[in-house]
Amino acid sequence: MTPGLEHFLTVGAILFCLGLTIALSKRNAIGVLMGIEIMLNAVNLTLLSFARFGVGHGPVTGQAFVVFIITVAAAEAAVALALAVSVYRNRDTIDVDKMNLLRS
Amino acid sequence: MHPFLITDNWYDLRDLGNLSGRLLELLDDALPFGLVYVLAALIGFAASFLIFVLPSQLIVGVYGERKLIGRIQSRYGPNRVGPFGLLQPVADAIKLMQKEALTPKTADRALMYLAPIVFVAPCVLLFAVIPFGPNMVFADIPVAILYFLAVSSIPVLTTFMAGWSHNNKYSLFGAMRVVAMTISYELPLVLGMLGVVLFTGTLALQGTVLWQKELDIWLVFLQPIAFAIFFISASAELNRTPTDIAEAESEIVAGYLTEYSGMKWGLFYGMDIGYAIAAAAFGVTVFLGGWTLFGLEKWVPPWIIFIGKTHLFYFLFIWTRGTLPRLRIDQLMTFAWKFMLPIALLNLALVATERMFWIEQEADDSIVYAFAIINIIAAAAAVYGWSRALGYRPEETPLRPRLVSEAGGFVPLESGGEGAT
Amino acid sequence: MTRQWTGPEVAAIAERLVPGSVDRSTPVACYLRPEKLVEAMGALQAAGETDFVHLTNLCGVDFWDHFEVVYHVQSFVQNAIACIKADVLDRERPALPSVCPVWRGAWMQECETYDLFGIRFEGHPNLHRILLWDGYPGWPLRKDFLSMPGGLQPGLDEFSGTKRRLPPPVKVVE
Amino acid sequence: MEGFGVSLAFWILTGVTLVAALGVLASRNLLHAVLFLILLFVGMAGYFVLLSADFLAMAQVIIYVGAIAVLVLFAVLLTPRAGRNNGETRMFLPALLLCGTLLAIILFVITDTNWAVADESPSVTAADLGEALLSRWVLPFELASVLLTVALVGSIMLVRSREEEAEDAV
Amino acid sequence: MSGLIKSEPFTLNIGPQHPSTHGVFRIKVKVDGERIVDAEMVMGYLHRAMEKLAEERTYTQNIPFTDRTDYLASMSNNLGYVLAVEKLAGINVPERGNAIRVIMAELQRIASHCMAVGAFTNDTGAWQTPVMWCFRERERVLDLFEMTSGARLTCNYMRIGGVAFDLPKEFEPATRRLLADLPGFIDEIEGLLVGNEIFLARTRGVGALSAETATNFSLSGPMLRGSGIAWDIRKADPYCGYEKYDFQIPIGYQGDAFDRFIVRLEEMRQSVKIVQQALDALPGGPHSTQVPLALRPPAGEAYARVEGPRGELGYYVVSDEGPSPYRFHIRPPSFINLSALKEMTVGGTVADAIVVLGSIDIVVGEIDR
Repeated sequence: MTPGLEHFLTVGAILFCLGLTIALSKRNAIGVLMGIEIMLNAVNLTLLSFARFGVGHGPVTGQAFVVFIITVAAAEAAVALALAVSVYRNRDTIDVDKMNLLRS
Repeated sequence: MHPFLITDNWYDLRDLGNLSGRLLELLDDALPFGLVYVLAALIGFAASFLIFVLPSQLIVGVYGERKLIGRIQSRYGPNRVGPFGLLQPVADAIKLMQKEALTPKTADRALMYLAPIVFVAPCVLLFAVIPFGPNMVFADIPVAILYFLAVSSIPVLTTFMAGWSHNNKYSLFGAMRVVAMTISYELPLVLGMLGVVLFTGTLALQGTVLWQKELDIWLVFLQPIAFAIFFISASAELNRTPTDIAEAESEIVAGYLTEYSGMKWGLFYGMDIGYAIAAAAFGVTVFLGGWTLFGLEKWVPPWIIFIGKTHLFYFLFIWTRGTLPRLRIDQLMTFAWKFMLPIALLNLALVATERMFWIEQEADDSIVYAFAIINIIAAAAAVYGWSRALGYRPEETPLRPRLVSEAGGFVPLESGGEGAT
Repeated sequence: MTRQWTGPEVAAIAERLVPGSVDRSTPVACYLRPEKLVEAMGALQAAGETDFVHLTNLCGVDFWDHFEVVYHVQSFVQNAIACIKADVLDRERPALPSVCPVWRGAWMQECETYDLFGIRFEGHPNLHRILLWDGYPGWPLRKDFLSMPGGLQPGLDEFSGTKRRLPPPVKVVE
Repeated sequence: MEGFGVSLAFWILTGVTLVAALGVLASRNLLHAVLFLILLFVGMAGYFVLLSADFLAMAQVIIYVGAIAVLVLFAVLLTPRAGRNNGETRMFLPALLLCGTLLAIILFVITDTNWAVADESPSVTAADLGEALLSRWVLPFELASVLLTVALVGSIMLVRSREEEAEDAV
Repeated sequence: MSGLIKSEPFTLNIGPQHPSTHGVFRIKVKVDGERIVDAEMVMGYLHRAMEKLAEERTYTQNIPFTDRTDYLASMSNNLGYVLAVEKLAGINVPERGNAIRVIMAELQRIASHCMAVGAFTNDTGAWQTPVMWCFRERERVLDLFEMTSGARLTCNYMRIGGVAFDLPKEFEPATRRLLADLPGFIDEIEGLLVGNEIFLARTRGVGALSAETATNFSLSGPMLRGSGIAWDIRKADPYCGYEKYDFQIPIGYQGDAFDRFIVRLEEMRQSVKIVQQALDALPGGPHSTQVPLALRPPAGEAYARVEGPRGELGYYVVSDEGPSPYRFHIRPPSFINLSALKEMTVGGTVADAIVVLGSIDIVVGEIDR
C-alpha cells in the first residue's frame, strides 16, 4: 500500500497522543519533557506531510514552520532541563508530584 | 582529445563509477520494484569494503598507525607476523575473536551488547556520500555536508551507551566527558562548515569538489580557520590524542571501553579508525580538493588520488597522537567556547562580507586568490590577537630552572639565582 | 658541611625557650619531655638560632623496656641538623604527643611509627595503620614480635662464634 | 510517492517510531527512555526524508539527536540515581483514557475528511527554505533567534550555583 | 575551574590497579563531577617489613634489601646504607672507591630521572612517545650497570668500605660515549615537551606548593627544589667527595608540576657534568678497604643521608655491637613526599591528581618497603 497523506497524519496523531500520555502521566520531570518532545515531533510530521501533499500555501511554508518548531523545541529543552537540574539542586527531587512549592 | 584522458564511457575502468552506473541502468530495466536500490546498496557496500575500507582500516589504520607510532617512538612496531609484520592486524583480529567477551554482573546487558553494533552502522553510512571520483559517489545527496555532520553525531551517543552500561565509575566518567565535549565541539564545527558552505553555495560534497576544481583553489587556503576548527573538532569527537579525554588511559583507565573485551572492544577499536578515516575523507573532500589534483585527475584514476590524500590526512591524526600530551576537560571546554567559537563567528562574518562583495561587484573568479591571501592573514591575526587577548603570554613562562651554586634556604624569585642558561 | 648540633647545645636552647622541656641530653641527641614536646619543638622551629624548619626523619626504636622516638630536624639556612629524641616509657599503652601541629608533614611518618610500633600519637589528625591493614595482630617492629624463646634471633647461625644477644631485660609478653 | 522502496521504508519507519514511542512510555529506566526517544528522533528524520524535506531531516538529526538528546542525557546524569525512575503518577489511567479519546477523534477527522492532495512532489531545496526564512518569515525568524538567546541566558542563570554567583558578584 | 560539571559526590578508587599509579598504590578520591573534594591514600600493598628483616641479618647481608626498596635507584640506596654503616663503624673509603660511587650514583640519577620524566609525561597523556625516548637512554645506563655489577636493576654494587668490584676496562669508553649523547637527548626531550602549549597548560600551576608549605611537609629532592628552595645534600652535606665536583642546583619558580619536571631535566644535565669530571679525575688505587665479614660496629647510632633521585634518602642505623643492626630505618623520600598529596590534589580535577602523582615520582617499593 503506497503511503498517502492519511497515513502520515495517522502516524502523527498516534505519536501525538502517545506523547500527551507520557507528558501527563510521568512522575519524572525529564520524562514529562520527553513526552513534550514527542508531541512536537508529531506536529512536525503533520506539518511536513501537509507541506508535501497539501495544496495552497506551497511547501516552503510548512517547512519554515518546522524550522521554527525545532528552534522553539531546542530552547524549551534547554530551559526545561536547566529547571529540572536547579529544582533537583534546591529540592533534592525532580518528581513533579512533589514540586509543590506554592502549596506549603 | 588525448587518448589517455579519463572518459565517461562505461568501459573506462579508471573511474569505477562509470561501470557501476551502467550496471545500475541495466539492472533497473531488468528488475521490478526498485529492487535495484537494494542490490546497488549491497554491491556498493561490498565494493567499497573491498577496495577501500579493508585496506584503509587494516593496512593503513591498524598496521600503518602502529608502525608509524613505533617509528615516532624509536622502536620497530609490528614486524613479526607476515612480511614486515603486515599480517599483524589479521593476527590481532583472530586473537580478539578468540577472547572471552566479559560482561560485568551489574552491567546493563542489553545496552552493553547494543553499543558496539550501533557504533558500526554510522561509520558505514558516512562513506555513502563521499565522492571518490567524478562518478564514484554512492549517494550524491544535495545536503551531504549536513548529512555527514548529522550521522557523525550518532556514535557519540553509542559511546555514551557503552560508558553508561558498564555500571563502572571510570566508564561513567568517560561517558560524561564524551557528552560534555560533544555539545561543546559540535557548535564551532558547524559554524566553521558554514563558512565553507557560504563560499561554495552548495551543501553537496560533489558540488564542493567541483567548485574547487573549477576555481583551481583548495578551500583550505580560502578557509584556513574552518580547516583548523574542523581538524580540532574532528579529533575531539574522534577521541584522538590531544583530546582523547573520553578514554584517557592514564586518568580513567580506558573510559567508556573499560569493561569491554574481546571482539566487542575490537569493534570499537576498528571503528574508531573507521571514523578517523571517514573524517579524513570528509576533510579531504571539503578542504583539499577531493579527488582533484590540479588536472592530474584527468590522467590518473581519481579514486587513487582521493585515497592517497585521505591517508595523508589520516597521517596528521597519527602524528598528533604520537607527539602531543592530552588536554584536561575544562581546558578543552574553555578552548571550544572561548577560543574556537568567537574565531568561527569572526570567520563567518569575514566570509559573508567577501561573498557579498564577490556577488555585488560581479567580480571575476580570480578574486578568490585575493580572498585566500586576505583570509590567511586574517586567520593568523585573529588567532594571535585573540589568544593574546585571552591572556596567552608564552614569553613570560620560564622554561629553564634557575641555577644556584650554594645550598641554603629559599631563593626568592627576584634574586633569580644565576638565571636560566 | 652540615653542622651537627650536639645534644647539650640543643638542650640549652630548648631549656631557655621552654623551661622544663629537656629531660636529659647525650652527645648525640637531646631528650625532650613528652608533655612539653610539641611546645619545645614549635619553639625550636620558630627560633632564629635553631630554625629547625624541616623535619627530616621520624622513627621509633624499641629498647625492650621503653621506646624512643627519634626526630631528625634540620635548618636550610644555617645548614645544620640536630637529633631530638623523646622517651615513651609505658609499654602497654605507649603514647606521645603528635608533632603534626608543628610540621604537617610528620603525619605520615607518625602513622608509620604507630603502625609498626603501636605508639599512639595524641593529637594526630588521622592516625591509622598506614602500611598494614586494620586489625593486624601486633606491632611488627617491636622486638618481642615473633621473637623466639629466650630472645634468640633467627638467621645468624652461620656466625656460630658470635655472642647471642643478651636476654631481654623485661619479661616478654607473648 | 510511489515505488516499493518508499512503501517499505514507510512501514519500517512506522514500526520503529511507534515501538520507540511505546518504549518511552513503558520503560522504567529513564536512561532507556532517553535512548528510545533518540530512536524516535531518528525515525522521524526518516519520515522527513520520505516527505522530501532533506534539509529538515538532517537538521532534525543534528539538533534533536546531537543536541537535545545529549542535553537530556546530561540532565539525567546530573540527577542522582534515585531520580532515574521513570514511573507513572496515579494519573496514568485518566491520561490514557483522555488521550485515547483524543486519538479516536483525530483519527475520525483524518479518515472522514476529503483531503485535497497535490500529486507532484514539490521540490524544496535548502536555498529555497533559506530565502523564505529571510524574506517572508523574517520577523518570526528574528523572534526565534531572540528566543534562543533568551533561553540560553535563562538556562545559564538557572543552573548557576550559589558559589558561582558569589564569585561573579565580587 | 569553570567548565566543570557538578553532580552527586561519589568515591572513585584510583588504583591499586590503575595505569598511572606506578605500581600498587591507591588513592581514594571523592569527586564532585570532575573536581576532587577529598583524597585519601591507601598503601602497603607491597609491604615486606624490610626494617624488621634487616634486624636479623648482618650488615653486609642487608645491602640487597636496599636494592629492593627503590628498585629504580638501587645504587643510591646502596650508597645511603653503606654510608650510614661506615659512619657508625668509622670506616674510611679509598679515593677510587669514592669516585666510583659518585659515578654510579649520578648515572643512577640519570636513569631514574629518565624514568620519572617519561612516566610523568605519560601521565599527562603524551601517548608513550617520551617514555620510549627516555627508556632508550635509560637502557644504555643500565647496560653500564650490567657491565660493572652484573645486574641491571638491583645492582647490589656498593660494599661497606668501598664498592664490590673495580670498573671493567670497557666501562670508561662506553660511559664517555653515553655522556657525549646524553645532552643531545635531554635537549630532544626538552624540545618535544617543554615548549609544548598543551604540556604547559597541563602542568603549570598544577599541584603548586609554596616554599613554606613544601618545607613544612618535609618534602625533599626535586619537589623541594621545585618550590624554590636551594637544598641539595650533595652541596649542603657533601659525601663521597662531592665537594670536588663543579655543579649547580636547579631550582624552580612556583613549585608546580612543571617546575619539578624542568628541575629533573636540569639535574640530568648536572649529573652528566659530574660524571664527566669524576671520570676525568678517576684516581687509581684500591676500590675498597678490607672490612670484616661479620662487622660489629661499636654501640651507637648513625643517620646518613644521600641525595637520591627522589630526594633525601636517609638511613638511620642503631647498633648494639651485634653482628646485625639493632634498628634499621629507611627515610624513603617518595613516601614522605606523598604526605603533601592531599594538599596538592584537593580542589583540582582527577586529571590534575594524576599529573601531581606523576610529578611526585613515587616508587611503590620504597613507599611500602
